[in-house]
Amino acid sequence: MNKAFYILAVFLLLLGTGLVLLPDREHSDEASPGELLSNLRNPSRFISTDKVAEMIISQDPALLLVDVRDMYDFLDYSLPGAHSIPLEEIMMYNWVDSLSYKQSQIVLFSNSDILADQAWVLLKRKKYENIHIMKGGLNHWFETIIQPEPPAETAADDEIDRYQFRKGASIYFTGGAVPLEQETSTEAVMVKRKNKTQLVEGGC
Amino acid sequence: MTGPLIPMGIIGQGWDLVIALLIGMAFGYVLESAGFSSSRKLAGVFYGYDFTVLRVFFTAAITAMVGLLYFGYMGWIDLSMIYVNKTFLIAAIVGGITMGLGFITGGYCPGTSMCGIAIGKIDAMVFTGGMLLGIFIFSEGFPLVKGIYQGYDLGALKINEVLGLSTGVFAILLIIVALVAFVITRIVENKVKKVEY
Amino acid sequence: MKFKHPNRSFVAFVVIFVLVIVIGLLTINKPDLKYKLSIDESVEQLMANEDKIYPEDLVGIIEMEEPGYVLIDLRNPYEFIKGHIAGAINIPTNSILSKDKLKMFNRYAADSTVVVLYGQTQLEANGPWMILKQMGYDNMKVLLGGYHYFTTGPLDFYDMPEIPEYLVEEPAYDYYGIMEAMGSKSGEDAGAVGQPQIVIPVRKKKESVVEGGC
Amino acid sequence: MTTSKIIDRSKKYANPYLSGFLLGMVLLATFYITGRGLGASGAIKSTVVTAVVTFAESHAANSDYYSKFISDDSHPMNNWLVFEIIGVLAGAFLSGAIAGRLKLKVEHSPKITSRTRLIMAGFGGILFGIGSQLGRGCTSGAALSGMASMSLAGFIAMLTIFGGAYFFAYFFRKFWI
Repeated sequence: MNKAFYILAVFLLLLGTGLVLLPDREHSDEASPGELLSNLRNPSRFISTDKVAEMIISQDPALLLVDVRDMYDFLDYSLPGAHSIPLEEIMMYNWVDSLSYKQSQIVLFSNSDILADQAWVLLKRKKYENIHIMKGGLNHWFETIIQPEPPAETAADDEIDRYQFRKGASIYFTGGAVPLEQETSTEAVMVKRKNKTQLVEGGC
Repeated sequence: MTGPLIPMGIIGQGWDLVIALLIGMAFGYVLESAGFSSSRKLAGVFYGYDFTVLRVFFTAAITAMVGLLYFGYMGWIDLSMIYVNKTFLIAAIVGGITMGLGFITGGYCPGTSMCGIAIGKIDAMVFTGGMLLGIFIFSEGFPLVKGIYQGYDLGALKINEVLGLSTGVFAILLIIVALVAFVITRIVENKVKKVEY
Repeated sequence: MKFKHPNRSFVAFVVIFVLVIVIGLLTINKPDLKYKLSIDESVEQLMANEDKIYPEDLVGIIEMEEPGYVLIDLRNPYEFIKGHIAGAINIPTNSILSKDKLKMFNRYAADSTVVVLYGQTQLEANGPWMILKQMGYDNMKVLLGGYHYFTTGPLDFYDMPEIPEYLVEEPAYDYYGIMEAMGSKSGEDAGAVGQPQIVIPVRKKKESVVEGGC
Repeated sequence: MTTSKIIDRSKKYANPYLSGFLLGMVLLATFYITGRGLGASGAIKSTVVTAVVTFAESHAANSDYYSKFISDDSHPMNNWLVFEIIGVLAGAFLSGAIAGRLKLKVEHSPKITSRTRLIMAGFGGILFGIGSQLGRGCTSGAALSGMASMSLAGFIAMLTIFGGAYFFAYFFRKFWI
């Protein structure tokens, strides 16, 4: 046998024995408290109502809306296409294979953002990715999308654009009726806004 | 320091092709320098006159395996993110035997034929041409074998789980098997009539 | 590969590799902070819906100088200096898990002092509260409405609106009514992608999350 | 004995254990960086898919098998393995150049003609092409990387490829020795 064989044999046997002798080390499939805390500071954990409206309207196939309120609230009103997964059941829901969740952008919402945030923290502890909280929840949704405040005349162009978008979205979501305030807009044309809040792309 | 780097997003997507090129170069260099560009050297393993393939192959697989286990243990790499290919039992067996027959007739496997091409082996070029044709034939005939291809899906099984061993015990057993195989093949090699090439 | 002394190079490679692993093993990072509550337990604890401090109660606690309470301001030092609730200690969210802060929390836990966390809003305190709670600090509570409500909202114990503003999870609108009024056909979400769908959760064994490949 | 021959050869090619160790390091680095192992047949498949897409696009889209690998946004050629294989060609060329092995030739046993060897190589290539698709990977992708990641499929691939070759070796002995 040549020398290289002995070198290899010593090397492999040494490391192999090491592997057997190493004490078991706990491998947690959960994010540690520290990781969780640093996740909290990631601004992409929130998604604006405008962005959600845009994704619903453009029928973004990646969007997965999750209503974490209880079933009664859900039956009363929820966002179009939303799934009802009450906070209590959030960990029972089989995220992994029901919807190819890796490709999804999951948006959690409740009436405000507290319940959604609680669901978010739980899911994040389980290392789920691409989960976002709809900032302000349904209350904010009604304030901004369903019943948007018209901006002041002197408002910046941005703001007026945004209002136009929301106006259109409102008509879209409420079924095309003439808006409550006497806005002259007969055109129910969607004003496409530029993607400013790009969701973080994950995976491959 | 936690890998795998690209799936974890530590290295940007733009870099992965550059890395692919570099890794490929290292791969090709090692293969060629070990003699994998010669079909007669490769075939030697089946006729007992040259067991280089077995040595390189086993040593590489075991070294990488042991390294991965250590990296996983130390938390440098998240082993659950390492791709474990799924076992489609019948397809794997039939495919493997077909490849075995291809190996003994063609004298190369895909990676080594690339090394052969790089240093000007015409047989390697023909082999690769054959592979292109073979893949084309398979794709055209895919409906015929679809049942086998997608059937008997056992999932992404790990061998130590199937055998009910811990990773460490399995690793040391495999190491011992490999070392014994190296000794035996050396003896066989010395007994078998030398083939000049 | 051309090596003048293949065996020597081999030994060198092997030794380097083994050294890397040995150093790795020696410097293995110590287990990070741990959770005391499992996820299921923390869901339960969330559903119990305790650990809330109502702002009007806090006014009383501060005025009566009730013992056994400590206020933690989670906002950044700059905001803290600009104004904070009297007697609060500033621990910005980032640093709640630092060693000395945890030591402090341990002390409070030992003498069962109630720790009231607050941020600018309740949302700001929610995450830190949940993390500390899951780590087993039972004495953590959250101030509803946060600093914002405490400094701006009505706080008269005997004269609170039926649904105070700080209960943010209460619907601020009659969603169904508004949708109806604005022309949604019989509550249906017209023009919508699809009907809301109820998903029946399935209990399933946990499975590995990661699928290989792209 | 042909000891001189052996020494000659061991000078010519690197020591197999050292090569194996280095290959293991390359493989480990690949896993560490990309989360998956090395591969070769995938690149060849990409080439076939690209060719079919180029010359018969509708056919490719209708085929069950091709359509798996065509997606709108990424060109099948623009594939990790393809770049890896380009690297392999470069690396092997470099090694061959350093060792003075660059030479256009057909390597065959003196007992057979070049023509026979080429026919056999082509035949083997076809079989390997079919087998690698059915078995979802070749010696490097399925067997080597699979063994390193301890996957059952990797060990099955290794056993069946080598087992198959050993089984058929007897029938093809006159082509090699």
